[in-house]
Amino acid sequence: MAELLLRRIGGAILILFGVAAVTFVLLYWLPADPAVQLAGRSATAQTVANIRRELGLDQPLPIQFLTYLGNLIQGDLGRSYTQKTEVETLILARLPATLILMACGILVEVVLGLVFGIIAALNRGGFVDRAVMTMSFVGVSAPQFVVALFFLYIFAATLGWFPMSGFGTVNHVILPATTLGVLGAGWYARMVRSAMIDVLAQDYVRTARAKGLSETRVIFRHALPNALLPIIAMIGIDIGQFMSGVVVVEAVYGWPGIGQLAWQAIQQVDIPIIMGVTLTSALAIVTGNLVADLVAPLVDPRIRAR
Amino acid sequence: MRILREILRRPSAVFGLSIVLLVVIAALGAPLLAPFAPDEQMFDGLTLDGAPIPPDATFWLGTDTLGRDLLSRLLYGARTSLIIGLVANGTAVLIGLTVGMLAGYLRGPVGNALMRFTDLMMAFPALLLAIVLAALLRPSLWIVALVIAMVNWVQVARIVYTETRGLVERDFILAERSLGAGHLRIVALHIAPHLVPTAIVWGTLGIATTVLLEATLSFLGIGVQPPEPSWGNIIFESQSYFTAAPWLVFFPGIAILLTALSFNLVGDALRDILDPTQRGRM
Amino acid sequence: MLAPAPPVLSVDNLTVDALTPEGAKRVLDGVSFELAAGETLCLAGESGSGKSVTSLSVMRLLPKASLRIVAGSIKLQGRELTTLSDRAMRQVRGGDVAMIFQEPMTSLNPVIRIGDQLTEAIRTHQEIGEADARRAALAMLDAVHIAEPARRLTQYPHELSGGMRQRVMIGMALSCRPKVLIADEPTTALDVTVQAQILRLMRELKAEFGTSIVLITHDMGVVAEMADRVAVMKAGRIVETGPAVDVFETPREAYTRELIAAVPRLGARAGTDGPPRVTAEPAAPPAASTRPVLEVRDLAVEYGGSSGWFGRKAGVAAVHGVSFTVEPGRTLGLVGESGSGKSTTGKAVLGLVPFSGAVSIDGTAVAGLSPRAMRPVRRLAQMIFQDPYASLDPRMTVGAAIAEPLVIHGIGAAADRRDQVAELLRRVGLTPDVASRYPHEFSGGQRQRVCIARALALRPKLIVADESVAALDVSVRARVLDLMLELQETMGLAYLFISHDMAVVERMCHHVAVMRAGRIVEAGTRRAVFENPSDPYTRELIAAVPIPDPRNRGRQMAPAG
Amino acid sequence: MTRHWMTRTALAGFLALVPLGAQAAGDIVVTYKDDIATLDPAIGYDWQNWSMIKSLYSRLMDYKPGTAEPVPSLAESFDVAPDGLTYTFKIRKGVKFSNGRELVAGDVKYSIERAVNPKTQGPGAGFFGAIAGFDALSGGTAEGLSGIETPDDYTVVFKLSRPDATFLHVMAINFASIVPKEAVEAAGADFGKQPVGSGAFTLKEWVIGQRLVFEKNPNFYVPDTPKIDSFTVEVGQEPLVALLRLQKGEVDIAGDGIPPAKFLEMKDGPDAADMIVDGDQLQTGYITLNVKVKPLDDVKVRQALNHAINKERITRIVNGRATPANQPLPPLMPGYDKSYTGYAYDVEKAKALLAEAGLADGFETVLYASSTDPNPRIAQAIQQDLAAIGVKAEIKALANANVIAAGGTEGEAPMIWSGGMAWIADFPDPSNFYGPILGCAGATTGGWNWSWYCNKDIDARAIAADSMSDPAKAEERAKAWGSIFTDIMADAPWIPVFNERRVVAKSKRMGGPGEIYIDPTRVINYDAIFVKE
Repeated sequence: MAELLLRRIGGAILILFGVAAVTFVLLYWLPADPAVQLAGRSATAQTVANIRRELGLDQPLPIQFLTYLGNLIQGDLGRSYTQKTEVETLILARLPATLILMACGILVEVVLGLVFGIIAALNRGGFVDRAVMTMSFVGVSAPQFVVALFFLYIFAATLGWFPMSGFGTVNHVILPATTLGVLGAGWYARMVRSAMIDVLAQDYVRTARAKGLSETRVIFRHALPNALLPIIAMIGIDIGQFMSGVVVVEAVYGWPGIGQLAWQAIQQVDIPIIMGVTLTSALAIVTGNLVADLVAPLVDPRIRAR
Repeated sequence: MRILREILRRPSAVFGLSIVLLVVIAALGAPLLAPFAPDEQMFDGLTLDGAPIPPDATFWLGTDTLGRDLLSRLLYGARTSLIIGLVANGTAVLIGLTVGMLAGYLRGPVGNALMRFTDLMMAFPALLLAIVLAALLRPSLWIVALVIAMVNWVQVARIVYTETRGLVERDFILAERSLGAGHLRIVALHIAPHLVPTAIVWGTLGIATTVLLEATLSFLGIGVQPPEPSWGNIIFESQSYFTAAPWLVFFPGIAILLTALSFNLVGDALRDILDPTQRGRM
Repeated sequence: MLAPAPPVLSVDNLTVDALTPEGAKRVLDGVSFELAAGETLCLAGESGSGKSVTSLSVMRLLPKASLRIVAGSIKLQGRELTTLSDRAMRQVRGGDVAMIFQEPMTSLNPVIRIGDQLTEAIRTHQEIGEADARRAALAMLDAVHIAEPARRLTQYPHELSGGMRQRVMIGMALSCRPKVLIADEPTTALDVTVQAQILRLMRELKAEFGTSIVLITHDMGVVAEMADRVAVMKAGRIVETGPAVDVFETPREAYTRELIAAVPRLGARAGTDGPPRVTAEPAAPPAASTRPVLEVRDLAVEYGGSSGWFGRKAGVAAVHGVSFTVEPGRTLGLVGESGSGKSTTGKAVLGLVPFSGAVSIDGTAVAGLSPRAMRPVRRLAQMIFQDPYASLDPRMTVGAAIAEPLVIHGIGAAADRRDQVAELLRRVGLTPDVASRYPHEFSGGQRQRVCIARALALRPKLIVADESVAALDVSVRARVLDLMLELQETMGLAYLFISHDMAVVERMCHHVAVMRAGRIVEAGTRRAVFENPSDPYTRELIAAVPIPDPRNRGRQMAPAG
Repeated sequence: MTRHWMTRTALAGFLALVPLGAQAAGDIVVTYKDDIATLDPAIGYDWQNWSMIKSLYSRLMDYKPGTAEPVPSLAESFDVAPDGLTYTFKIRKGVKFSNGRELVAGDVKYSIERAVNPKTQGPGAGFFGAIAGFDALSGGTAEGLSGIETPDDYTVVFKLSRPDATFLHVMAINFASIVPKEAVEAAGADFGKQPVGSGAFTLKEWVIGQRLVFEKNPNFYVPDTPKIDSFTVEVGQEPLVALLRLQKGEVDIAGDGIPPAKFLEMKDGPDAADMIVDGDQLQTGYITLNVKVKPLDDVKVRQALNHAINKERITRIVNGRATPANQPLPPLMPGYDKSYTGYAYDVEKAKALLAEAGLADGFETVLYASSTDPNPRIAQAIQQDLAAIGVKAEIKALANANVIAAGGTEGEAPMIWSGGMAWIADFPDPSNFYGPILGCAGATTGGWNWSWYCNKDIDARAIAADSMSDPAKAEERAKAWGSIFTDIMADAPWIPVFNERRVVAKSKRMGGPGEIYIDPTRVINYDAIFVKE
């Protein structure tokens, strides 16, 4: 177990390294010159050259990357070009908001997904099943920015039930989290349904029924825990989806998270922030998978044994 | 034929297929169907204050903020969506198939390296990667398609990889090996044909994802370049108007949703039909 | 004599339809039987005969979406079950009628501890506290002779062997002292030695708990071993019922006779050297002078080893130090229980898994040969797999499948190949016109014939047959075995015959090697091994095989260790 | 440690932000979409932080509120030598930094040297180019500016290497803000987040990504200033959302202005007069025509394009919040030539000019634009106008940084629509519209002269005009500049499109004349705005 954990962590670090390398190279090739950006419109060529030297941008790519890695290992993500602040400060300041949003989004999708998935599985082939499955595809097919704008228009601007934007109270989080969760809820409903159908066809479910257990007990005690196994792995993978989702959702709802930070940084070509956010997201994704790997044995004793 | 018959037995798939057909007709017939040129900024398309005109007898779906006919733009936008959907997703499926199949069949160092690369791509937040790539490559219709393909092949690769692994374990592949069949023969004749359903299913389902991603990129202003209409950039150009001129967000929004939904429904039905072991699942 | 007691369970005119997209299809057609108190009734029949549907109907566990009882009655001690409310039926299930299933590996919930699964069964039907239920569970595990019962309670199913799991299932089924125990193929998935133990346990417990048993099995040996009465099923009907001895000795129906005749009997070939002759070909002389077609020295195979980023990982040894030879025109039986390494050995011999040691086929050492250099050798040795469906590409016609080896090795033009395929199909007893069909259009036996035809296409000298008849029904199995013998006689084939079935091995082989845990524990002529086994494990294996003769019951119950 | 920090911040973030509905009379709320980048005066150079930096720090010079007239601020008085090369400032006594220390002449020298020092990476260094020793410091061969002397704690003397008519403006620009050395050194690179100044306000709190709270500086040396007790800047607010909140009274100033859709609705609303401030600013939106790219190297082609653009229609797209322009200088700028008519919208003439240039069938080109609304739309309108004379322009709508990069690369971008990056004057002097964007100095790699227009004669005239530092010659100097710009237009390196007016939305309770919300030198003049009782 400990060895497995070490291997996983080692793999995760390698992946992060790869993400850093790929992003770094991609950003290096960006046409925008950070020094020109920084120097501003009144700058002389001299100023631009000075800034380029100060930032080490005159160094060859491998040297720049090694320098970046060296700082990274010490937890230094560099300074934002535009905000003139440590990138880690900016990210840490905004991370809680994103984490809250993601946690609520995951809650929404898992709860909706479980409820509808189970309902559909139990009514397999029936009208309810078909209705739920079609609805789930509507959820999956709705672009988040459209959902966000629709929600804003209907629930905030027209009905006034929720604030249009901002951060701070439970009311603020409901629309963004729902927007974020709708897409996943569709997938989860389908996943849960198919996992439940699989599990309900298993011999041990027949055994449970043969014991004379009530249907509720069969479903919640015997079937559901087994059906959750693929779902847990899915939540881990989902973090990646969410990292993409927050860019859009935070932009539309003005949520002060790292998605907004990333979007601003991309528009301003603030490379240290883009690097930092990409790495943070990759870290979140890798950690999500890692946690899913670690949680799975808690639920499934068979994995524990390996 | 059998597939079509099977599809026609499923109401939701029939619905999906009809919308897909509508979108195809809109895309192909845009020059005939559109009442105006999609990029013609009409003098009477804006109020004197410069506000867009709500749906009326001349402009059935209203005009946009430059005084262009929204209906015409939506029809031409269907082309963009379809082209990107087909090209980007086709490329993604092709890359995914190749990588997944090679990794699944070869294993060893090459297979491992391919899979590690796929893992690496999985660790990228797709949208961020797409945004960076789009910024790097400077968007045009084809570049956007390419960017989406570069982001979307990963899922296909993972699925094909798992499937290939399963196929390689099957006895008939073992039987082929015992007969002395070469790798190329096994991959081309005994593995690839089994992946055709997957390719078809993802070729369809993936279009939905692709249409959504294109719309999102265009919504963020880094997708298809104006004045080429795309449902996403129509919303992007109009989003500040969404309370004042909701039709500018509503109609393209519905178009994106319906298109993605219909490809999803058709893809789902195809999965049902082509992969009987999966019947009634996902 | 007392008046005959009323039956515990009586099934009358039970009729079940399957709901298919094409409409209702009858799967049970007027099935009637009675089960007396303390009796063991065996429902015997081949796959698809409706045995399992019958038992699930009694439990009312038929999948609602696909199967429906359309007529008939099921009475448990006079109480009609078909119309019982769901709630009342739940009380019956597990309380009055309990059931155990074929697959002990999957019948227990993998994420719940054994103890919890047992106490759950007990507490569902008895108003007792958790502590009492645990005591009862412990007592049950003790009753089914599980070692260290207290520890088992805290374990998960995957930590137990198949035999232990089936014991747990039996314990769970009997924990509420049911009046009827339905056992659906309870030993089919188990090794023969474990099967013997489980059957013995069931008999023991039947006496101890006074339970009546409905035993469902396709294995006439098991029927003979267990049944008081037998009901033979075929295609959804009961074709014959009667006391076990009567059915075995004076079967009325032709089908029953066929079924019994098809069962290979261990010891049937006692006193002879080789397999029976099935053709008029002259018997080949013992091939002492020619070199062996297969020679294996110190073969070892390791599984799961890998070299990753973090150094080499040691694998699990599946086969170590195995040596044997196969003579031309002869059959070597490789026998052993699951996990003994016999299949791995078979695959290694053909270079399908990496191995160490020396293997030579018809004098050519194959270790370390490049794929190109291996190709001529491939023509000499072919393989037939256990599952004929899985070993045929479902997207290829059988004609193409049979021609595949010819294409791979570039033999003949397209027209020649067509002729050869036709010839091969005839050779294995199929008509040439089936060449254009797909595997799923064939029955299991026919598919295996196709696989044999494919293996023959290159005119090999050696065929590795890996459990080639295990998946087939007994009647079909006998015919395929005969075909294999015929081919050996007419074509001079050598077989490496891999099987877990002692009786089949006895029938087919000239030589036998017994494998256990990756090693050969005993090898020799068939006659020597079967008539004079020197290794205790071989003796145990032989003793555990049920004999399809109810009068000879319990012979194998001799304590074997 | 990290975890502890996170829970605390998350909780604080979640609990502390109670809805801001009813605030005290002297506290106002301002919203912006983007984060405030930095409050370091040597670095901050965008229109959000521009006005905040103005109010956090003080400078030797400042402007009369709402006007472009420089007046002494930190300086009690100043004196210019007749040759225009020596400026002597007397500093007000008793002015204190918010850290409690008195501001002295050494701080002025330190602050300006800091703004010029390449290590600071400040964008404003170039403004101080006239001070003696500038080249040595920016070239890295000196540590200070030899041209700044501090004979005593309350006197600063600037020696210039050449006359600079804009020098007083330069002393009022943000980059000339005075900072205390010890605070800068203590904060290191984070000074922009922990500013210490001597302006009308102090920064009380900065929750990154959420809000900044500025508090009145009770010791500010200007009497009765500021008028409000504090102002809170909330960031990450969509302009539209900010407007809705403003209408509900939760927000007092929507800093990003009014989105077009909302503008029409509000303009026609009953409270328009109270809530919309609409006024001119020193801004020109233009299209650069790259004189180094074929066929734009032909002046006839550039003139043709100038005739082709329907500026009226473009102003309609921005809902009339702009006035069509015909020359680089905005009307408010001294030197603006009212009599100049420029190139009229005349498709036929444009076609004729193209034909003269041998391009009767038009040509293909590329038009770059910022990807933020409404710039892609304006680019499309331009595109359609060009299409009318047969010029096919492909639009590349990119992030500003990428457009800037393309503009600063020789031969890369044929045409750029300047919107989103448009020139807003740093100070109200015509020279500010020349050097970097039309002069030879800017026509270099990484420069902002995206036309790559370089006319040595005009450069010489510009230097001559800038040397007229005698205030008495102001009129003459303005004239000189005016003719420079109209003469440039003869070469047509630009298509001036419009002068955008600045539109700010404020809550009804905010008082004062419009000028203090759209101050030409401050954007929002936080020192002057007040809440009506």
